[in-house]
Amino acid sequence: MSHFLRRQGWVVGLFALLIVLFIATTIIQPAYGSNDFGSLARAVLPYAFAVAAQTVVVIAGGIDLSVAAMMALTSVTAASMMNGASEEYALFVMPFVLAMGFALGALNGLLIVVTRVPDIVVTLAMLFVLQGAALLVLDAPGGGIAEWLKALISGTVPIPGLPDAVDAWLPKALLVLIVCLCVIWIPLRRSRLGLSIYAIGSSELAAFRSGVPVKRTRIIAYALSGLFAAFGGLALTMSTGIGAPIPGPYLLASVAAVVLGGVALGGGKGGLLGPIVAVFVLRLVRTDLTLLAIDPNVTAIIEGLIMVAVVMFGAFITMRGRQ
Amino acid sequence: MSTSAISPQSVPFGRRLKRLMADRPLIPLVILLVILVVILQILRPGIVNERWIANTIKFAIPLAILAGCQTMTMLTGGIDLSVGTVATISAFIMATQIVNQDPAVAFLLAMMPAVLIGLVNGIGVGVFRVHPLIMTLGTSLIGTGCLQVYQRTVIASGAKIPDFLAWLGTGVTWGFPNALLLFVPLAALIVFTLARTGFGRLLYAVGDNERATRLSGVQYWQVITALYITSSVLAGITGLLYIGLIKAPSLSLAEPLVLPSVAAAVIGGTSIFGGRGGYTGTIIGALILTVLTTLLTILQMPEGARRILFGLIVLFVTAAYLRIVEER
Amino acid sequence: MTTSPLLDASGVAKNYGAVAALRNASLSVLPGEVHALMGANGAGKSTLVKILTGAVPANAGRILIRGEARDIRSPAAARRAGLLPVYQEPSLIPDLDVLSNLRLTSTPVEPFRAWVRELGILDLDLRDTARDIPLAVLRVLDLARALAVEPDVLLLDEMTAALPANLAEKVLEVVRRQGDSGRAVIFISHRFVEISALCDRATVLRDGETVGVVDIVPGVEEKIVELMLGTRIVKTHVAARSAAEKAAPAPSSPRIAVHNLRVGTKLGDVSFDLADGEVAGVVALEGQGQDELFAALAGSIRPSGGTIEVDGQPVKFAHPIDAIRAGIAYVPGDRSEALAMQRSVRENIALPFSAAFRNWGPINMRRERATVIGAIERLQIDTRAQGEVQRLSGGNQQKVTIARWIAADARTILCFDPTRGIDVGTKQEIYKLLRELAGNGKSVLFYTSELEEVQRVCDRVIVIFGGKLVDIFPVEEADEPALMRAAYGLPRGAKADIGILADPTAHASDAPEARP
Amino acid sequence: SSAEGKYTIGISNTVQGNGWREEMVCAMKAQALASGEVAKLNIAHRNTDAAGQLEDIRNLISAKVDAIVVNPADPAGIKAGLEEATKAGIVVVAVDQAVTEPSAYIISNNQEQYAYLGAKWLFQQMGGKGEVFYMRGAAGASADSDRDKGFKKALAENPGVKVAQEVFTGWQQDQAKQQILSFLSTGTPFNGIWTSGIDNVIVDALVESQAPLVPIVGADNAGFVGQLSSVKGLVGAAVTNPGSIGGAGVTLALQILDGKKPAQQTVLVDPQLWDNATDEGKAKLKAAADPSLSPEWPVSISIPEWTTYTKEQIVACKGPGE
Ligand SMILES: Nc1ncnc2c1ncn2[C@@H]1O[C@H](COP(=O)(O)OP(=O)(O)OP(=O)(O)O)[C@@H](O)[C@H]1O
Ligand SMILES: Nc1ncnc2c1ncn2[C@@H]1O[C@H](COP(=O)(O)OP(=O)(O)OP(=O)(O)O)[C@@H](O)[C@H]1O
Ligand SMILES: [Mg+2]
Ligand SMILES: [Mg+2]
Repeated sequence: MSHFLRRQGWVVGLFALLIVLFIATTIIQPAYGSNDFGSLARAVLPYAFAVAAQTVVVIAGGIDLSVAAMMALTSVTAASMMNGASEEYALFVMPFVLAMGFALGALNGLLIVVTRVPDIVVTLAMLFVLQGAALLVLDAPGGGIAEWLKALISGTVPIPGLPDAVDAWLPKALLVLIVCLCVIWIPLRRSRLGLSIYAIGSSELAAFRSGVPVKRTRIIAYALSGLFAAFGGLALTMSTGIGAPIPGPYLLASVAAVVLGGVALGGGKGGLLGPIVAVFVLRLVRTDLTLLAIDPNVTAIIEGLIMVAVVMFGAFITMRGRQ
Repeated sequence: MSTSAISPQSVPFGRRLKRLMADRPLIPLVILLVILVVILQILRPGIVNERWIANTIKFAIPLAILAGCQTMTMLTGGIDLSVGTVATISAFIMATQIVNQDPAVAFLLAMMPAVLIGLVNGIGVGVFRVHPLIMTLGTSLIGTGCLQVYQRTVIASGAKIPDFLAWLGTGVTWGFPNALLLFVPLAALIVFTLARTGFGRLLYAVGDNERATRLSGVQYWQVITALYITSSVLAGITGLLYIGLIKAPSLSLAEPLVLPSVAAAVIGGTSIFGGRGGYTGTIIGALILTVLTTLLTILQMPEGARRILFGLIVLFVTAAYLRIVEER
Repeated sequence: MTTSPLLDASGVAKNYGAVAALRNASLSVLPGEVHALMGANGAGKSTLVKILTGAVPANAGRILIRGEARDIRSPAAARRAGLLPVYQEPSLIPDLDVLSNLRLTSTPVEPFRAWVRELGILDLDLRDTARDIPLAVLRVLDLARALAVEPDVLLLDEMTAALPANLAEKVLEVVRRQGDSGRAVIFISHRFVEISALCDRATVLRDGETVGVVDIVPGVEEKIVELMLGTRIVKTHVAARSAAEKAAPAPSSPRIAVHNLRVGTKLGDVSFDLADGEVAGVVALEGQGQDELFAALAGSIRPSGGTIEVDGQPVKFAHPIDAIRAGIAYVPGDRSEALAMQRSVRENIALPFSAAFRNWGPINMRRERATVIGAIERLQIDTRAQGEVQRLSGGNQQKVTIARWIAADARTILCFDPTRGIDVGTKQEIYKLLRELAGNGKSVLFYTSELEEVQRVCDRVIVIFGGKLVDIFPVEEADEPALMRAAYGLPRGAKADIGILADPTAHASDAPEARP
Repeated sequence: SSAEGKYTIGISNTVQGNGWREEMVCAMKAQALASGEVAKLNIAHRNTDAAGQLEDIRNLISAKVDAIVVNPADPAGIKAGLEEATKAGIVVVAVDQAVTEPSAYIISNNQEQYAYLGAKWLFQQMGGKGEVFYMRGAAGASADSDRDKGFKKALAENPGVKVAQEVFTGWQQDQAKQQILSFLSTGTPFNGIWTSGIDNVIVDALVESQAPLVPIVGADNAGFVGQLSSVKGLVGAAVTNPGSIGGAGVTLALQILDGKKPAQQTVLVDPQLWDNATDEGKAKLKAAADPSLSPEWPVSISIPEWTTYTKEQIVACKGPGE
């Protein structure tokens, strides 16, 4: 139990914060209901995938500045391929785009390993490359998407046996998120590969000496990041119905959520749950600020303050803990 | 048995050249810069003239100063993403306050947010040990928000670019941009600080091994706070220079310079993990990026292809440079 | 005996740029043998181990395993070939718990547990994160992890250097048994006691070349030292210090007075004095609170009780700078804790000069150069690779950590195991230096994990056990058996069997006991 | 202060820190205040994409506003959100750009026409032949591609005109200035400049580097409009692209809430062109010039028949209850 608390204390704290925020939300807007929660889940979706993409590489001791550009590229690719195509064609497009994300992520990793240029620089360069590629695919927002994909993240799932009142609080978007992340993350976390990813992030030298294939593991970590980013790109297209070649604000948001989620920049520590909860917290804060009709310029200040304050608080706790 | 030792005479020329470049990392950087200029000249014969050089320098200078902020913070293993916001705030306050205030007062008002943001960054990173990426990102968000609020209070009063700043930013004397009058001393000061002062030594040492510096009596928070304040003040000065160059205050004036400033420092050979690098390389890195931007602007190709090329060239330049320097 | 060698390496060479770490090294190990690899600091021992286990690629050389040529390109490949190293630095992944570390290397858990117990660690929780485990235990876990897969050849690089005597002893026992069971062990250590107690043969390296292979027989130490050092040093053993050297006039007030010092739960109630012109030894088993004592005196951690007086004035240190201002400098045992590895020797030595805010301005380069060169000469630091400290060998790095405080002219130096992993030649230099410092009126607090050093260097010896000061010996009475007993918390004069290291010569145990 | 209004209006905008958009938001606030019908404004104003705007719109739905005035990040991308809003009984008005959601009302600047008008004038000035420096906005933005259509249309009508160079300014002043200066240094001959509203820095650059002042088309930003009257030898035209369209959007929303539905779903505000080559244009420029405004702000701070606030009100940038 003490092990659990020591390791998951931060995540538990974040959960508590999230619950407090939910309570605050219902106080601000007593009519806050399952529909609104569904909106939240849909808003979270692209951010969650972006943050998952970032988390994997940060745990592996790197950073990926090309996350948002990768989402833009995969999103425009999906949207332009599905534009005007049949509904079934989407069945082919989905895996294709995911594979593309995986491959481009692997390319990121390969470039880092081969050129030995620091990851932050390689992914910065790739940010421009992917952005350029997105512009070549679609030079303005556009494209389309199969209806069933759109439907996949709107509404709720009627689960037999559960009362409707409970069903209503299970938006499809949330389930899609949970399924996609769990299918990849849980087996990964338990596998040797997962351990290797933590190992190279924690100490590359020690990992190498423990027989971990450091280069291969790094490439795979970036490939997974690309895969999650591709999920994010698809999520964007699924929610907007189009592809937009200009990357959204997902890069900085993903870094911020990773840190808020208790994953140390520098690698080796943390998990995926924390950052995902952090995304929910950040989105819910945004909702509350809108509900409160706060001056929009002040919201930027508040969001910055929350980020700085929470991280400072975390730093303060660890300092106290060390003494 | 010791005959297996390598004797210096037998080293082939190619290796010697490489070793020379490795020992003087500036040489390959300058060569890269020259290559880019030559390519430019081939693509557009006649472009490399006095006026073009002056323009390139004018635009490279603000980038180089901001990259100086990155260089110094990166030496300690940090980064300062708030420089764009700080520069923008200083520029905006200067342009709006000069309307009703004495220039000296306007200058002080313009530098105040810079010092404040630097102080907060420094305390966050140095005392609370928040990761610099997050800390400076957070303060830049806060700064932007404050600037937007401030902006609304001065819409009515309008803005003006002080003549002196315009002269400094855009003027050219005997073919030399006036901005060099600010930049040359500033760059000399940075280079001197890094190489020959206690503070500079500490930046390298702290970035290399913070625990060791602590045992030697170094107070981390002091160094880091001083560093981030310095960085912010430099960014503020850049903002003033930049507003003189662009002559249009906007709420996102210097933001586009942030990522290139990081890239310039890295291309110039500063390690983002700390402890290694210098400012002269960074200056050339800034020039390389500026020339590269021009090069890509005049190429007739779709914007997407242009960006792809930009990314690839930055990657290639950094990789080639690392290859050369690591050959030791 | 015509057994064919298990491992046979020859002509191994390795250059790091201009530095030749290995020129022409060879090493041949027979089954059932514990084979010592010896050499001065920087001779290339660690480099050879890294090459044999695929951690760094060699520039030249041939490696045969059971007579077959093998090209070992990675630690994983070495594992498959049956070669398992324990490197000089811990190799558990710091952020993973022990169990995950085992899974990562596919180490069977039960044998590992058994070995850990065998090696004398009884209360290990496999869910502990490696980062939270003390260094000495980590080293033992590294060893247990290697043992658990039953390697044919075990390579131990200064395995015992950071271990307290009680753990070191267990390690030696286990290693000896490995040899007996037909496997081979390559054992690197700078401690002759261990070599003679354990090894069958020794290969000696000098400047990257194998200069001899000798059988370990009584009295071979002289020969090994000669091989190791070449013409560098002739004298190997320092006789007990001359009376003149000992003459430290008793000063009226102590330089440092510690009263009832307490630090957290680790150190409780320690009081002693340190005088000017004195070297006071500290002896303790691993983790008895000596780390906390030094850290508190150095201003790295705050004591939870008691007082420290410097020159008669009570002091409270909040940061090492406060201690340094009071003239107290700390040299940690772990070099990587004290050095900026990518910076030059000069910058490392001059680091304290720039520490205080008022010294952040321009540096007087001429004056600094003179001071630094003075310190370098005084410690005879090998400055061929001075551009970056990380390229110096371990011993020379250690000297830089001390040189810094010689240059800064600190009045009191707290040396925490400064001879850990240092060759005999360098050790002698350090002993001499510490005595010289005392002769110049400085004071030194000297913790060592090698008991034989105590009588060569110290004027008095403080023994700590379980966070309490158990005894203060005058140097004459501080022979190894007596110290060992005290270190185990036994009262002076008691007799008990405390293992092979306490009395390496077997007959020492009936030497007359010192009585208070 | 005046909380006697009865409606709550939500606003969603996805570009922050750009003079045009800031003016748009201020116009919305000023109009809400001037109308006296609005109790509270609920503004979501940040840099984000279509998905982020969907989030904001849904938050506004949760906040139970009566109407949403939105400047869409993309015409098609926020369809789902707007549809949900309509279903929730909320009046939806899109300003500045059209949206594809049929239930939404649109009051928009005609971006294609904006570009066409300016380019046509420019090519006429150039005598129907020569080289034009084409300075676009942000690559991949829908307003930019709409304008590109207008520009290409005018180009097709003037086969003698060639594009000497096409660049994307990203609607950033500093990038635009660096681009024009680099271009000038290449010595490439050119006879006209079309800009996507980043204009005053271009004139500055021409003046600074003593380059020939070729005809130039920009937007009705205060800085540029001032230059058109003050810079000697400068021939140019400002095409109106009023940020005050935001205020018009609020007016339209209030009309609908009050039961006065417009005849059509879409109201287009066509741009005007003020050039300094004709006396008529000069007079218009003179009337519009407003040196007290921030140079990035469009001078057309009001739209007759659609906005009722005073200049003081929009400059104060305060909404009801502030
Ligand atoms: N990564 C490196 N780069 C450059 N030189 C190195 C590197 N590693 C070791 N050396 C050099 O190689 C030589 C041999 O070093 P090695 O660590 O093998 O010595 P050692 O015999 O293990 O010494 P010690 O007893 O001090 O541990 C030294 O001169 C050292 O400076
Ligand atoms: N840059 C330097 N180069 C060489 N020696 C130095 C340097 N700085 C200081 N020293 C020497 O180190 C010792 C301590 O100097 P330091 O400047 O740290 O002392 P301080 O406590 O700051 O003294 P003060 O109060 O005089 O400034 C002196 O013997 C001095 O000569
Ligand atoms: Mg070694
Ligand atoms: Mg001094």
